[in-house]
Order: sequence, then C-alpha cells, then structure tokens
Amino acid sequence: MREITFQQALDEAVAEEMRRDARVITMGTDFTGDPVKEFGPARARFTPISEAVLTGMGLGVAGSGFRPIVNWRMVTFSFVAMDQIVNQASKIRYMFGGQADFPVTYRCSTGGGIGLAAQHSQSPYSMWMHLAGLKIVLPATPADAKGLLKSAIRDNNPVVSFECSRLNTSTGPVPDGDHLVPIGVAEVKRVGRDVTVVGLAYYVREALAVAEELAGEGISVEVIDPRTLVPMDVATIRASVRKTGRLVVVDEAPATCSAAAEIAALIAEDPTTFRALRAPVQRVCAAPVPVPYSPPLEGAALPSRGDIKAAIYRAIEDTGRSGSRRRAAVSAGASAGRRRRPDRADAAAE
Amino acid sequence: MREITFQQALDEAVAEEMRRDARVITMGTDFTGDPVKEFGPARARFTPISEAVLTGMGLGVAGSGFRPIVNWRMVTFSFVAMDQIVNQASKIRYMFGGQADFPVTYRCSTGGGIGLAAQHSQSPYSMWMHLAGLKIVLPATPADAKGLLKSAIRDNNPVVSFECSRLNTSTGPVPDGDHLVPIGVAEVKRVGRDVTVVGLAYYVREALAVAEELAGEGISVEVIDPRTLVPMDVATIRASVRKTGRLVVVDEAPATCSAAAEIAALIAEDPTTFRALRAPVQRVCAAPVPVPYSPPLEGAALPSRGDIKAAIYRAIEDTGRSGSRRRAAVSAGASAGRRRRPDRADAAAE
Amino acid sequence: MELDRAQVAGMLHAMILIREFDERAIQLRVAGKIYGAVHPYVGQEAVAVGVCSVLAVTDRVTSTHRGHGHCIAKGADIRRMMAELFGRVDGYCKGKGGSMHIADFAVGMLGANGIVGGGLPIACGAALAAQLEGKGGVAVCFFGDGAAAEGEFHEALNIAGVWRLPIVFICENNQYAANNAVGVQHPGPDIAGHAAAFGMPGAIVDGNDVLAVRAATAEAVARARRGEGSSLLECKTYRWHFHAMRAAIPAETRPAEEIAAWKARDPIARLAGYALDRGLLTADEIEALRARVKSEIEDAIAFADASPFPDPKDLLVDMFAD
Amino acid sequence: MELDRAQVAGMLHAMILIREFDERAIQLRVAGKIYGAVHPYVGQEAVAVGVCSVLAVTDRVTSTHRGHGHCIAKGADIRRMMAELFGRVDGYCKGKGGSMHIADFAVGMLGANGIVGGGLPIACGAALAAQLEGKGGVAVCFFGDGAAAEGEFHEALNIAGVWRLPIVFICENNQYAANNAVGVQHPGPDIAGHAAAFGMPGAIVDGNDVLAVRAATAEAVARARRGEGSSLLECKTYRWHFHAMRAAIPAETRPAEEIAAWKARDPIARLAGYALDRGLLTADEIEALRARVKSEIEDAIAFADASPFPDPKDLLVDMFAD
Ligand SMILES: Cc1ncc(C[n+]2csc(CCOP(=O)(O)OP(=O)(O)O)c2C)c(N)n1
Ligand SMILES: Cc1ncc(C[n+]2csc(CCOP(=O)(O)OP(=O)(O)O)c2C)c(N)n1
Ligand SMILES: [Mg+2]
Ligand SMILES: [Mg+2]
Repeated sequence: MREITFQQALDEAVAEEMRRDARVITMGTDFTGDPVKEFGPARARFTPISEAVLTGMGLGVAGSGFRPIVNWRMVTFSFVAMDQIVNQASKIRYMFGGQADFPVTYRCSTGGGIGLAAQHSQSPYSMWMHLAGLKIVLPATPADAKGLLKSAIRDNNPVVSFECSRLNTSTGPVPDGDHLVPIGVAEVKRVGRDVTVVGLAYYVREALAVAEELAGEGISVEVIDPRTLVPMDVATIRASVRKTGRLVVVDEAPATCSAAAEIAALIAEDPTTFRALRAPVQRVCAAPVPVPYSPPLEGAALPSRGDIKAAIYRAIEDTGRSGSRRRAAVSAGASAGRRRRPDRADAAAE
Repeated sequence: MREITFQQALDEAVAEEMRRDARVITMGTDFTGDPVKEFGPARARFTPISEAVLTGMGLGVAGSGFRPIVNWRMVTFSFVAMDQIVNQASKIRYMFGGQADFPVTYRCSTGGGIGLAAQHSQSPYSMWMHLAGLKIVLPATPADAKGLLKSAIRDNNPVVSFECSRLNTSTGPVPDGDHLVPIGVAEVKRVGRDVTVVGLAYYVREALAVAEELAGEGISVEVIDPRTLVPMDVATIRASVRKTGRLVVVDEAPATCSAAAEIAALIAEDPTTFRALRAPVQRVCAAPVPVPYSPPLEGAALPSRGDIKAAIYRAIEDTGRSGSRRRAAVSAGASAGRRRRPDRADAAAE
Repeated sequence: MELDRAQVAGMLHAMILIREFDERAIQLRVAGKIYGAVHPYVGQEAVAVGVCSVLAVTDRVTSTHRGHGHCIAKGADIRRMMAELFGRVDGYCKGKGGSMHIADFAVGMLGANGIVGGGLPIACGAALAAQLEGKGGVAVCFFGDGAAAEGEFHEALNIAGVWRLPIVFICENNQYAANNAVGVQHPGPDIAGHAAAFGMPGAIVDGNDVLAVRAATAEAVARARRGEGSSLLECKTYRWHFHAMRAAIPAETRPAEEIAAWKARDPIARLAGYALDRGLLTADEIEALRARVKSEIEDAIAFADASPFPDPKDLLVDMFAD
Repeated sequence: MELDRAQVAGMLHAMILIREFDERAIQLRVAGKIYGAVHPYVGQEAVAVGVCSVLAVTDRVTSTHRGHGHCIAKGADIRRMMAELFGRVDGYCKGKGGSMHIADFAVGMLGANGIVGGGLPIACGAALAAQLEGKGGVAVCFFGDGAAAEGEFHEALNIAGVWRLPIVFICENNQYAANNAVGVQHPGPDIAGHAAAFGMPGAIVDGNDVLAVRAATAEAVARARRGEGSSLLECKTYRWHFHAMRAAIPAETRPAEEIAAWKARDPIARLAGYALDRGLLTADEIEALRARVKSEIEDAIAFADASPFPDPKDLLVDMFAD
C-alpha cells in the first residue's frame, strides 16, 4: 500500500500496461508522466490537435491487433470527435456481426469547480451512457483510478475512462503490484440504514463527508460509488435502496437525462425496489446552465454538501420523521430550494 | 383544415416563415420541396457535406442578425458537428452573458424501423436534452410538425427540431393559415383513468392504437404526447400520473439515460406524484443495441404494440387487478420479457 | 508493367462480377429481397479493381456507403455479401449490418461506412498498425469527392503527412455527391490539389482505365512500403446509376449527354478491348468469363436465399467481446 | 500606403495596451484576483492590431482562447474586459464567461473561444451575413497554427472558397501549440500552402511587423469587400510567455536562444522605431503613450475591483432569449 495521487495512479496504470503488453500504445496532444522516455515515440505518440482522426485511428489500429489508449485530455475536446464515437466506436463491433474486436481505451478529464467556465467544465457522462456499445468507468479514488484504467486497457471493447479533474491532486492508498478493479462492480463506501446516497466521482467524497456529519444527528447514511457507469451495477444500488427505502443521487452534470436520471429510473422501474421506496428520489445535480466562470456563480451551479444534506433531510421529511429533522431540513431549505429550482422551461410549464 | 403529410407540413412551415421574414434562410445538402425556386440560391443554399462548419455558420449568421435553418438531414450526420452543438450552440448565449441572441433552427430526421441499420436509425434526443441551452421539439403529427417548426423558426434561441422518419408519409389534418404550436406544451391525446402512457413521435400513434384496443378490455389509458422535449411540460405529465397512478413511457431510443429515463425521474422525484404512483414506472424502449439491419432483428430491437400492451398489463398487475388482467399479462409475457431483458452488463451485475 | 493473361483475366472477372452483382442487387431491392438502401458501384469498377490488384490480403482497406465494389475487389465472398444484403445469418455481419456495413476483416476489408468521410480516420489507424508492425504493409482508404468536404479528410491527410503513414488515399471523384455536382462541394474540379500542403504527392488518374489506376496505385503503394509515406490519388470516374435507392429506383437528375459520354468510356469494355488487342484473351474466353460471373451470382443468390433469418433471441449477441 | 501620425500613434497605443493588459493579467492571476486559465498574447500584438487597423466597427471577427489582444484591437473596453476576468457583474459576460469567453458584439467581437478551431465556422457565418447584407462588410477569423490541424479549418476554408465568402482567415503561426512545436501538427512549417486548393490566395507575412500585417490585410479585405472572395494570411510570430497559466506560472520549455531571437524582434519596439525614424512621433510622445496605457490599466483594474460579484440568485438569467 502506498499513498499516491489520483494522477499518479492513472500514470502508473498506463505505464504498467505498456510494460505488460507491447501492443499497448498511447496517443494524445500531451502526456502526464513521461511515457515517451520509457516507451519511445513509436508507442507514446504526440499527436496533432485532430481529435476526430485520433479517435477513429484508435478503432483502426485496435481492429488491426493493437491496444491503443487515446487521450482526449478534456471531455470537451472529444466532441469534435463525436462522429467517431457515436457512429463508429459504439456500433462497430455489433454492426459487423462481432467479427473483430476493438480494444481501445478513450480517456478524458471531466468536471467543473476550478473556474474554467462553460466549455471546460463538463460532465456529460450520460451522453455516452446512452450509446449502447461503450463501457464507461468513472473512478473516485486513486486505487479505483488505477485498477479501473488497467482493466479498461485489458478489456477487448471500447472503454471510456472519465477522470474527474478535481480529484487529480487528491491522494489515497493504492495496493502494490498488479492492482485491478473489475469493470461493472459498484462499491458500498459506507454502510447505513436510513438513506442511500449514490455519489459520482468527486461527489463520493462529499457524500461521505455529509454522511459522517449526519451520523452525529443520528441519521445513518449508506454511500455507494458505482465506479462503473456502463455496465451499471444496478443490483448493488437496488439492494441498498430496498434496505433504506430512500435514494439520493449526487452528480455534477445537469439533471436532465443524466446518470442521476438513469439511476432514479432503475429504482422506480424495479418492482421490489419500488415497493421498498418510502420517499421520492432526490437528484442533487448541477443547475441547468453551462457552468459559469465567476466563483459565486460556479459554486451555486454545482452541488454542495449543503445541497446533499438538504436532499437527505427531504427524503426523510417526506417519510415523516422527528421534528428535529424537520427543523434541520428547513434550515437547509434555501439552498435546497435553489438546487431544486426547475429551469425556466419547467417553471413556465409548472 | 387540409389533410397533408408530415413532410408537406414541414415544407410548408419553412416556406411560410421564409415568406414572412426575409431574414430567414435555409441551408442543407438537399431540400424537400423546392425552396430554391421560390426564394433563390442566396436564401436557400445547397451546402458542401461539411456539417460542422454549417452548424457553426448557423450560429455566426444568427448572431449577425439572420434567422438560419440548418438541416443536417439525418441526426446521424449531426455528430460530425457535435462540437459546434455542445461547445458552442448550447452555451453561447449564457457564456456571453446574454449580450446576443442566436435564433437558429437545427433540423434532422430521427428513428429506425425502415431497414437502414445502426448508423442511420438513431433517436438520441436525450444527448441533446442533457445540454442545458437548447430547446428541442419532437412532433408526432403533421399539424404539430408544422406548428412547432414555425414556432422554432420564430424562437430567438437555438432550437433543434427532431423529425421522425417513419412519420414522413403519414397524413393528418393541418389547420389553414398561420398555424403555430407553442414550444413547451404537451398534449393529452386521449383521456384515460387507469394508466398514463407517454409516447414519443411515432410511438404516440402506437400508444393510441393500443389504448383503443385495451378500451375493449375495460382498461382506460391516458395517452400524452410531450411534443416538446425541452422545455418539458412536466406539469401535464405529473397531473396525469397523479390521476392514474401508473406510468408507461414509450421511446424508440435505448432506455439508458433516455428521455424515458428523464420522464421516469421527473415522476419519481416529485413528492405529490410519487405518493400517487401505485406501480413501478415502465420504460418501453429500444433494446440496448445499435439498431440491426435484418427485419426480424430490427423488429425485435424496437418497441412494438405488444411491448406497450405488456407494459400496461404489468403496471396494472403490480397493483393487483383482476385475473383476466393477469392472464392477459402472461400472454404478453414473452415479448415483455425480451423488452425488459437487461443488457449483458446488468445481467452480469444482477 | 506488362500484365500477363491471368492478371488481365482476373481483373476483368472482378470488374464484371462487381457490375453484375450491383445490377442484380438493384433488381433484388425492387423485388424486396434486400432492405434499406443500396448504393450501386456500377461504372466505377476500374477504381476498386485497379487499386486492389496491387494489394496483398494482409493490406487493409476502408470503404464507403458505396462499398460492394471495394469488398469484391479486396476478395470478399459474394455469397456472404449477398446473404448480408438479404439480412441472413450467413451474411458477413450475420444480417446485423446490411449493405452499408459489410466488412471482412479476414481479407483486410475493414468495413463499408454509412458516414461520409467516416472511414478516413479508421484507415489511418490501419496504416499506423502497418507502420508499427514494420512488415511493409499498407492501408488504402477509398472515399468520394463529397467526403473531401468533411473535416475528417483534412485531419486524416494531415496526420498521415506528419507521421509518414503507409497509406494511399483513393478519392473516387465520380463528379457528384448525391445530387450535387462537385462544384457544390469544392471551389475547383480537383481534389488532388490538396495533397501538396500535406507534404505528399497528389495525382489525378483516369478512373475508368483500370490499368492506369493499377499503375498509379502500384507506385504509391511501393512508396508507402518503402516507408516514404502517404499519397493521394484522385480517380476521375462516374456512377452509371442513381446515388441510392430504397424501394423504388429514383429519377435521373443528371444531363443525359453527360451520362452517355461516360458510358461510352465503359471501363469493362475498355479492359476487354485491351485484352483482345493484345491477344491476351479471346472473345470466347471473355464470354466464358461473363457466363462464369452469371453463375457465380446465381449461386450467391441461392446461398443467400437458403440462409435463415437471424433469431430475435440473438438480438444482444455480438455487443461486447469477452 | 503611408501612415499619418495619428494612425501610427493609435496602433502603437493599442499594441502597448495589449501587452500591458496581459502582463498585468498574469500578475493578477498569481494574486488570485483572476480565476481559471489565462493565455497571454504578449509578443503577438502586431497581428491583432495590424489586422483590426483596417476593419470597420461593423466588420466582425472571431477570436481564440488567446483572445485579449483581439478584443482590445477590435475596440473592446478594457474596463469591462478586466471586470470579466475578475468575474464581476460589469464584465462583458457579467462574470459568466471569463478570459476564454469574452465577447463584445457591439464592436463586432463575436467572442473568444475555448475550442481550438471552434471560431472558424462561426466566422464563416458572420461572413455569410455580410455577403447577404451586401454592404461590403467582411469577417475576420483569428486562429492558431495548431487549429489548422482541426477539421473545422478545412471545412471553413472550403465553404468560404465555394461561396466566395467575404472573409479573411488570419493564422497566427506562433510556432507552437501548447508545448508542441509546429512540426508535431503539420508536415511543413507553413499553413498558407493550404489556400491554393481552396481557390483563394494564401500569403505569409511577418507577424511581428504591424505595417506588413496591416498592408497584407488591407489587400485581402479590399478583395473581400469587392466580392472577390476569401483569403488566408499566415502571420509568423511568437508568444513571449507560457502557453497558459492557472495559479502558477509554468516553467518554460522552449529553447532560450529561440525566445531571445524572437524578443529581439519585438513588434512594439519595431513600430516605435519606425515612428521615431520617420519623425512621426517623438520619444516623449511615446513615453506619454506608455504612461497613458499604465493609467488606463490601473483605471480598468479599479473599475473591475469596484464591480460586485454576481448574485447567485441570477444563476439562471441569460439562458434563453424571450
Ligand atoms: C457525415 C455525413 N453527411 C451526409 C451523409 C449523407 N450522404 C450519404 S452519401 C452522400 C454523398 C457522398 O458523396 P461522395 O462522397 O462523393 O460519394 P459517392 O456517393 O459519390 O460515391 C451523402 C451526402 C452521410 N452519409 N454522412
Ligand atoms: C478541440 C480542442 N482540442 C484541444 C484543446 C486544448 N488546447 C487549448 S489551446 C491548445 C493549443 C492551440 O495552439 P494554437 O492553435 O497554435 O494556438 P496558440 O495557443 O498557439 O495561440 C490546445 C491543444 C482545445 N482547447 N480544443
Ligand atoms: Mg461522389
Ligand atoms: Mg500556436
């Protein structure tokens, strides 16, 4: 066990897999770590700023026997390559009747919270999740970042690794040796009784912090990190909600058609879980705006601990518990109100 | 009132708005109707196959005082322009502090069911819905196609008009004169008591057909067509579910992070509606695969009337009604089973 | 580069096979045996055949929406092609792909593509693989004049130029993109002019002359195999039929004289004439070729017709590799 | 085209203002008054100023992630620019955009852009508007050498060529894209070579010589105003500082001699020298200009600092127009 940063964990994953398998190559406009030094310019390639061709090359070289890692840097930049993702990568194997495999790993950073404004603060996981045909991982700790990226590189399908910017410098224990984390397995980060909170990436930490805080108030919060978005480990999430009867999902993407929406639907459509659900599902997501630049606005646009707390209180409120709860809920009301404010559209409609 | 096709209705909308306002121009690699004949090559422009520049030009010319209509033809082709949609169109007004308006209308056809295989059979509405900043319409009748497209062209924001291929040749009554349908208003297509079915585009017709059929069995189905996806008329949908206590959503996109997922979440998170919900939400969506070419596979991949019926039976089953219902539900079981089969991922996880 | 009789016979056979395959595909689409869209390659046979005649089975090509000719020229089995068009389990994609998505990785045919320009990046990936393998392999990318208006064209040629990838870009300039003449797509009539700025040779060749196409490709391929980088070859040609059909055959929108002029330059008649003049093939032998093609196609149709439709139970099969 | 003293003084003032603005922005970013990323334009002042010196306020330009210079040269108010960098309500975007999204539609500045190449299509739209208006307006698109590797570059030049749009494409070739030298992006050192295939003139100009930039732009703009179409102008220049900074100033990765050589070709010193030689300005007058710039910038900073932060209650404002 060593304590390393999220970024170091990701760099180790790439280096270890490149050592392990000579067919693994990595391409991007820039690198963290120095893969060129160890693996040379043939296997670690600086590319022109041409994400579309880069993304399609990943498929072509993967379909020809290699195992490329394509790094878009920021998810923002992947959108110029979206045709290759939507029309090629997510469909190519099925469309061709499974006659070839495409073991390509696409990597990019996601998320806001660091003052980079609308274009550079995006978390559009759900746009990829909607595309049947891609596996998607979203680690929240250095150990998972390393273990999931290594599994992604070894997977024989296109896998997208979303890497949360705000976690880059965070540190955590990472097992020594060949540390793998299986794709498709969620983790219960904290066991609880009263409410299930599913957090994504940065918000796993935030959810855990809130859970710790609320434990003092006698509220027992179970925190789950899906870790993989496709395939989603629905069994683990449903089992938790069947136990607690309440669900809060925290995601820094806008709520509409988000991963949070999907998780809510997976709960609402499952008969057993639905019957166990005692309170309305709570989505704690970003406001429906491009992430603004100015700190007070960005802070208001993204979920906060106060928002998570307020949502937990609401979930408990709506199933009527003690007055202390009610007061607490009210105290967090304002922020909860903002978080839940529908966009003007809904407002008009409501 | 005249009976015209969906396609004619769309062509009329464009022609009428171009007559009404000289700042309206239309651009695409091809046109239905003959706008060049009436409006000339300056306002009706054949373009190179360059969707990315075309999409950005729409913003540039709109921000410079014109009202462009950009036709991508198929939603498939819009993905090469996704950067301009995601990073520019959906953010440009807010990001610039509202100092300019961008009255551009993006049009494209959507959907499968006509043997065009994976790339040409897509319904990725939700990928756009997730982007705060775009208005999105999805008409299901010639009258709504005309009225919504006219409203879109007059709207001062980027609006995406999704036009279902399978409806092109369908006919319906369209009011004479300047027929407008407001953006953001759903329509209750059939009033019912027992279950609410929200259908999208082609599936509004299918839902109505099933509702008619089930009326004979004494099941009263309320059918709602959202007509606009952003802003979603949540009030109308929630009001219906508060009345029926049951929701079935029919959408030909795969379920994960789909419009159907969002509608399910909007129901599950609203306290009043949640309390009124008597059965798990039913998503009747496409199987989680790229749409296959061969007719039997394509038929199996997309929702069918049998699937809708089975979902309605399930909704009623799960709130325990008469044995006749139960038998009926069982008879539809096979297809229901297929429809609800989780993808291999979930299978692994469950 | 003199050709022997076997080579000429082989190319002539391939060209006739491509033409007959698509002529029959049109009939079969009208008959409802084939679904979706069909984009006939008729008239452009010399390009696919001339190019592929200098490729090894280990060389990889990417194709377009108009891909039947490329598949046949690269060595795909027309029985499995026809079965795919029929939507049957013995098709190359088990019926999941259809006309616009036929692929045969075993012979280096990395797939037709429904996206204009979509194959260019994938071809660059295949070229990168060849470069990394270091065995002198090459990649070939077929694309149309319309595709040259897409950004992916630029990105592909640029990275190929920077990395000196072993790839030959074959632009089939058939004068039209759907119903739009090349002038709608480009400021000038030629695509080859873009090559220079990417640091690679750009040549224009008569795309209806299979020998010219073969010679120009041979040079570009040799260059790539020597590690000297990429080339752009623009083949001027013409499609004899409509852009695409679904249930019905669309009305012709191009000038009748233009069509006639191009048909007078029939690439098949041209190669047949060459073979006769040089005494490489007799008229009887050419007739025999035509007869052989007919029976091969009937055999492919019979094979396709005998193949079962996929079982809906297999809907989710082939999604993910283990 | 002889310049009078007012013109020279105006250009010199704009260049000094741009430089001082960004030098101060760097300090203010370190001081935590500015958030997110800052991309200094220092060293490239002659390009923005030379180009915009021949534009009317009604002509429209699009910019890049390195956009402060373009904004100032096009006539934006540095007080509202600074307020935007400070994230305040009096900023051009009310604090919603920041450095990478400053726009001032009132002076024809259609926006900085965080996407490499993202402004090219938007500029073509502005050019289309000018063409449709028929009043002789032009659009100008600033972009970098790295952006020329993006597909949007190709699509923009191609459609501009086909439609003969009144647009001038200004490639600021500052030799690097982030830390990658131009050789990583392109097979050759020049971008201008792409122009010919798009049917437009492509010229290379010394981007550190504001008079040369102005003259070349004047010619291209005149051409566009006459309805003769588009041009590509490649300005060879160099950025004096790092690509971008957040909290800390990044270490320099480029060769010291290279930096020194380019600094020796300081575009501001060059114009000042020209003005002195020609007797257009005296040393005192130039000193006065510098002093004026300093106070203008202090005033802008004071203005920004006095402006309030946005109220979170306004989070949803500006999303949709009525
Ligand atoms: C990105 C994209 N845009 C538009 C289309 C629709 N489309 C299919 S084929 C075609 C014309 C292509 O012309 P060209 O590249 O010259 O090939 P050809 O059909 O002439 O063989 C178009 C516009 C598409 N398939 N993909
Ligand atoms: C599509 C896209 N890819 C990558 C980036 C990240 N990025 C920002 S600036 C930059 C370098 C751009 O170089 P150039 O165009 O030469 O402009 P310069 O920075 O030299 O002014 C890169 C790669 C981006 N913003 N957008
Ligand atoms: Mg063509
Ligand atoms: Mg540069």
